[in-house]
Amino acid sequence: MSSVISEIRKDFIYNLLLKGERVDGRTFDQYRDISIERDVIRKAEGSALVKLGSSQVLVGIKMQPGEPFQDTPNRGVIITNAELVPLASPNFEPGPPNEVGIELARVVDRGVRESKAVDLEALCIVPGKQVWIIFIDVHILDDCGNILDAASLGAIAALLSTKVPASRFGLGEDYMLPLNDIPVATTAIEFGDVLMFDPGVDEESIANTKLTVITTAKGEICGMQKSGKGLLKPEQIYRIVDIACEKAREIREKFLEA
Amino acid sequence: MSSVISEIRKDFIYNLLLKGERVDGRTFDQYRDISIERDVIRKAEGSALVKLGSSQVLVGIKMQPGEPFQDTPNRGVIITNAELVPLASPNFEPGPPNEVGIELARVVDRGVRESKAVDLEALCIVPGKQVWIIFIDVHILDDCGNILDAASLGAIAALLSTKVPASRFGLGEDYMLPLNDIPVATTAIEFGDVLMFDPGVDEESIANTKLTVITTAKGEICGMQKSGKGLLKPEQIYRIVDIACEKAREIREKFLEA
Amino acid sequence: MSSVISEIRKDFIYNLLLKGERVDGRTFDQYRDISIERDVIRKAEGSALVKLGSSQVLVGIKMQPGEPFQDTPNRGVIITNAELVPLASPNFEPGPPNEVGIELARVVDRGVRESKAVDLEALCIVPGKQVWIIFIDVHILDDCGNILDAASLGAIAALLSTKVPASRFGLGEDYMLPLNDIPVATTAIEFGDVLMFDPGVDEESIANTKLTVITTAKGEICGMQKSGKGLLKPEQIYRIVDIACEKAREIREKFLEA
Amino acid sequence: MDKSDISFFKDGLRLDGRRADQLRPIRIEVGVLARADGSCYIEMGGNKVIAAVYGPREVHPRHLQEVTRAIVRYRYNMASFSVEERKRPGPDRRSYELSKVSREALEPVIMTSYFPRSVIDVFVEVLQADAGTRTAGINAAAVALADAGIPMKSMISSCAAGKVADTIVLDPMKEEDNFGQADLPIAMTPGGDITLMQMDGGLSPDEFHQAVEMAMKGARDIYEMQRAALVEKYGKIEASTIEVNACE
Amino acid sequence: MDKSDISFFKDGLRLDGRRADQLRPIRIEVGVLARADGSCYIEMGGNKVIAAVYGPREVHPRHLQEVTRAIVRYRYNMASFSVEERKRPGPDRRSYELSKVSREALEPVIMTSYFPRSVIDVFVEVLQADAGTRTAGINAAAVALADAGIPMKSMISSCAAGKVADTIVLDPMKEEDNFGQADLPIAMTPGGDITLMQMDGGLSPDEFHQAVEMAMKGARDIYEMQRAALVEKYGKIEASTIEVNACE
Amino acid sequence: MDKSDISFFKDGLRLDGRRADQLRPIRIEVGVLARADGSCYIEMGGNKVIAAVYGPREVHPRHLQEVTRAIVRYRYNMASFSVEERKRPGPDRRSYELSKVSREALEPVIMTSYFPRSVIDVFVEVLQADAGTRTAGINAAAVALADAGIPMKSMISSCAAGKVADTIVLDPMKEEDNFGQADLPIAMTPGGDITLMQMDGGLSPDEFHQAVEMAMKGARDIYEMQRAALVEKYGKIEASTIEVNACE
Repeated sequence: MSSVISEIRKDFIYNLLLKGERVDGRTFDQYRDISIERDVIRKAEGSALVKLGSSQVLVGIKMQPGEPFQDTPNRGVIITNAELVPLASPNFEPGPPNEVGIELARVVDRGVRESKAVDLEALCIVPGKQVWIIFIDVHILDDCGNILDAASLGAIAALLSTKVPASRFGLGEDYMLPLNDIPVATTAIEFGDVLMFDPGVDEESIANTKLTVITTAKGEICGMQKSGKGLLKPEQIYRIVDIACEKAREIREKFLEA
Repeated sequence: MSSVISEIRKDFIYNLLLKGERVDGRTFDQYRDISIERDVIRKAEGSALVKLGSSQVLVGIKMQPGEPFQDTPNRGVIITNAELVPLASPNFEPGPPNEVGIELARVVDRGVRESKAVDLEALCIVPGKQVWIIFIDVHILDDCGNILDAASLGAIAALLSTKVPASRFGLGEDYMLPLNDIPVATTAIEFGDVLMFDPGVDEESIANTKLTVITTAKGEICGMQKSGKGLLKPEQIYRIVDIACEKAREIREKFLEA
Repeated sequence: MSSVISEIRKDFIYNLLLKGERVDGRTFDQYRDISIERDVIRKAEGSALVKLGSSQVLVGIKMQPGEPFQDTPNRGVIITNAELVPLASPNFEPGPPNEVGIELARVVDRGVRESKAVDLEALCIVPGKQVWIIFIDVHILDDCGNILDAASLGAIAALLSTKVPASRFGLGEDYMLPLNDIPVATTAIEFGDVLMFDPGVDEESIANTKLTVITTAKGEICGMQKSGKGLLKPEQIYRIVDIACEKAREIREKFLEA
Repeated sequence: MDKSDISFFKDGLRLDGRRADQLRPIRIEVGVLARADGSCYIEMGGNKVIAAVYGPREVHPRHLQEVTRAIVRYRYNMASFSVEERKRPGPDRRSYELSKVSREALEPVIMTSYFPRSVIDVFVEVLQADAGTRTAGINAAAVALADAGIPMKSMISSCAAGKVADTIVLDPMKEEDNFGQADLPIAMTPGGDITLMQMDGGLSPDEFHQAVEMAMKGARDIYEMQRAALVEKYGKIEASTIEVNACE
Repeated sequence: MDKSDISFFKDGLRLDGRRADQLRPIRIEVGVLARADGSCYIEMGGNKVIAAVYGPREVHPRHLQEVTRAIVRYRYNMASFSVEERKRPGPDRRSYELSKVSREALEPVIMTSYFPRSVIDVFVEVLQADAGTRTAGINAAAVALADAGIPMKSMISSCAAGKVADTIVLDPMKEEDNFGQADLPIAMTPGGDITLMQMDGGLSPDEFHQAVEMAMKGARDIYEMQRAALVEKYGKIEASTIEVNACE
Repeated sequence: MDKSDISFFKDGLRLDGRRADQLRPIRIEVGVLARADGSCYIEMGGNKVIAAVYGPREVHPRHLQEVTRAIVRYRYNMASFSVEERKRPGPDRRSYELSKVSREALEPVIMTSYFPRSVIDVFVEVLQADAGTRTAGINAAAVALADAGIPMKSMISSCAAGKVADTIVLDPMKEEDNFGQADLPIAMTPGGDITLMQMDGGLSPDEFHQAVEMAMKGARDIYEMQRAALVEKYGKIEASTIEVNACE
């Protein structure tokens, strides 16, 4: 049944595409409206509600002192987790994260970690004994497509609003978490040789291949992930990277450095 | 199949009820025979085997020193667990506790905790570091109805027989666990506008609604739980509370203060 | 379907057996070719790849300092684990060890433990605080029958090649793990009143009963396990024990004491 | 911190300035999610809770199907960041119990016999917790069910009463819940039939009566707000249809 | 405590006054549970074990069904409070192994071909443990199967032998098990066919023979007690029918 | 250890004597397992990886079946002893992600529509790890698929490039991976279509181009070795059939 619907839908989207159009009238490299609301959860150290079109993602940051990893005794720890709760989509099921949720969390984590946005060495409290642990918890509320970009935006926006809760743990006064970079993830799908950015949920369901590119404020690529059971030509990848850099710059300037 | 049987059974019970009768000849507020045998498990710090009619529940108490919760550094810890092992009923399945088992354990726990039967502050060994942990383990052996009341009875009876194993942990001489109260849980079901106490397994299976009321020796209500997908009028609730207080007093005097 | 095949196969094997023959031409108490390659995994403290006919089992040993058990404060700890990964057989499934994998690990463990091959007291670092923990990890690669004997062989062969990684943990120089004994497990199946040693995978699938006997270099029996839903006469057991002692001696001399 | 260190009342008013029988500020928004069949966002004091309804839809796994009616599932879940000390993701014993009693608070009014072999899924996410998340969740879930067009005999409204400093109070907030003497959450139909009843702490029978009456009064007020929120989305006429649906 | 600190014998008798070849006191009660199809309570020394049988009944999940016979499931479980140091609830590796070998000790005598596509469930709860819980569990389970009316080719009786202070002893108790030199539990039919055989420790082939013979002698004595318990419940005539059922 | 403490190059060569664009030694063996339908063992530098393919075969559980094509499952698993610090058995988050992207690297070339309602299972065991286990696993899995006779549009070959000391290098080993500046594993068809693309670290767009080209060059060389290994097992004629199968 669902595959019949998806076949019809696929034809419809494909026919539009031949005319150079998308279901919601956007151009191929156009993002849906973005809104970012910070500090929405008072109980969290930092938080952000991101809306990307109708997609909604809430990210909360919690911090607490804990033990460092043995091989990085002087560095704080980042733990990123994503809950694809069944409230957000008929396709999500209750239970521990499946491979889709795990991949999402790991790619969000990759952006934060590889951009070196958080100065982990500044999060050392007692070398080898006690460091700050940052929990980045991604809570998907409404999956109308491209929740990965929304979650990545949410993570960095929430970190930008994060106050280190030092006083609660008797470790001095609270202070804003210092950030060194603002990574932005940009995702495109490939369908019928066309590349479409910021795919909606229907576009995602028909595409075989998706590529996410995470770029830093300095213009470097700090993370990538191809997903889906399709393939990409190298030129397609290079083209996605070029556009991704540009889109990320726009999003960063407009929403995050404000 | 089972729903056919239950329809016939339902009619049978309902017709009796119209005549003011119950399947086993009891009056609506009459309990089945109760027997409580204490100290049946030598390896436990305290134990009790409760028979409520044919229902059988064994409760064992284990104690060991451990860390207090951060927000109650000077208080002992109570952990209540219930195993609805498949030996006890064709309806129980192997595996971790399901919501029925969890609810049962939590309501038993509520009675012990909210009645302040156990003086948790007396269970502090080293403030902030070491306190006594009391494990109340409820093992259902035969579910012939109303195992919640039986389990609650078993928990308090087992606590009444509990010897703190101080010497085993090099913490002085063993002594009887001091108790401040004797909470008793009393459960009624509603069916066809009639309230029946201490329901048997058949009566439980036809009822939509169940209400458990836990009362203390001082005559206070210290815990309540409505369960089942039905509703109750406030007057019905008040009436159950009144009878519950009376029944609990009888049970307490007859079986627990002895 | 599979049960039809197995019925035909069963008849075939049974008819051979009436003629005193086995499917691969062996005599009833003959083992398949054995090869043992040690130190195949550089990252492990010790390792061995055992081939028993086409069956392949890889065993790796890892060691690390850790806490002793409370009741044996001056002894090292052995933890044996077996992964029946789905790569090794169409009958194995992904997921945590099932009862077959658990039984295999526990019988391998029994051989090592009960033969007192490892001097656990020599593995104490700080009495009551820190001891060496030995992880014996059995990785089945190809299950062509009798993986229990292969795994047991692999475990002791890997232990024989194990270097205690003291320097990695700042505990002095590395040294070879001293061993006191060389236990060998020998397995026979019963089928149609005939006893067959080192069963192949087909022979295993038709047999109801299997008996494993583990013997030490001193000629003592240090472990046994009957498995399968059949029965054995005492005389059959005694006969298996006699042959097992002899076979184990051959295997020990030829492959392990070399 | 100890009970004795807290004074719950100042000049006859509570720590947050409320009277004993006053609700915290409530905000209800209907239809806040695009994917769900029905949804509702609620703020009750510091609680921020969102509910979604999916269904009636097919049951997986099959063996849970009921031949004569829809089954109802309810999943109460707290976001990791919703509380002071981070909560590990996934259900714990408390959330299993709350899911069960919340489901049983709604089932009496859902016309499950209309949808044999189906499931109606109710998902409640607590985004910020401040005492009273179960009642907030039930209130949001009931509105989300209406928003999803699930036929109901009536609305369900939920509210707690508590006892602090020997006084019965309505809708306890965090401090009152943590250091109070009793907590009594209920849920009910507009007609006053009780579908959720839990209690812990210590109440004399008289105090119990008083607390039940006060909680029922609170629930009645919440009912008006639920109704208003549905009217705001569906307009007067449609909402009255819902109401016809929603009143026996 | 160390082996060398213990003297297992005094004046030729064991720590609890038994001779080397003597069983601990045994008490067997048939039909102790109302819900189960068959049940049995056993005390063997300090062990208190209860077994219940359900079935033959439908198999869930379906894919476990066998077309030509009933499957048998056996679940050995220890109550948290059954041992000195509280055991975490739920199965561990030891209980998985014991469940497997115990099931395989009983399956040879159960007429599973009478009940294709069904399951016979055997549940064993150890309420108090004192060495020998697996043998106690098998003894109780075999009686519970008979009590449930499951057709069996014969009874199964189980007993262990051990080696302490270089002496072979029957039915080791906790101290002998913890600090002894070998443990050898068996199960068998009254006809002497072995259905459970495990061993750990160290035995010469001669000692092994001696231990097997002693354990078989113990199992034969237990068989008489199992039979007596069934006779007590079912009376002589019926019990002989069971026995006919239960002897090849 | 800190990045700054390491010099990755000496006299223009890497720590293990390789040039920047040189692969580690590779050894490929086809058909190393008897039970699996296809299998392959690979050594890439210090990595020792084995892959097995089972299928097409029936899908369990049934509801995972696809009506029009075979589903592909891929399980990447590390042996506990494959790494310096013992890994707990069982999948972790990393292995779930690697399993997903590896499956998606192979699916584009598998003719799944030939086998509706079936499953093709690919199991990859990492026996010794030394940076590059995912690429080694994909290389072995692709050969194992061919060995199992699964129809494929083409072979898949996988290789990583990295950045160390501001230099783009091919096929990074452990030290380069741990303390390097970027890691970029790809997989591709002989025709140059990319089926796996991941990256972490920091690369300018120019460096990115350079790294992709270098990784593709490495993958092309690996393809020749995969082909040679299949030829060695199947002989020239048969292998060319595989190749026909394996080239669009």
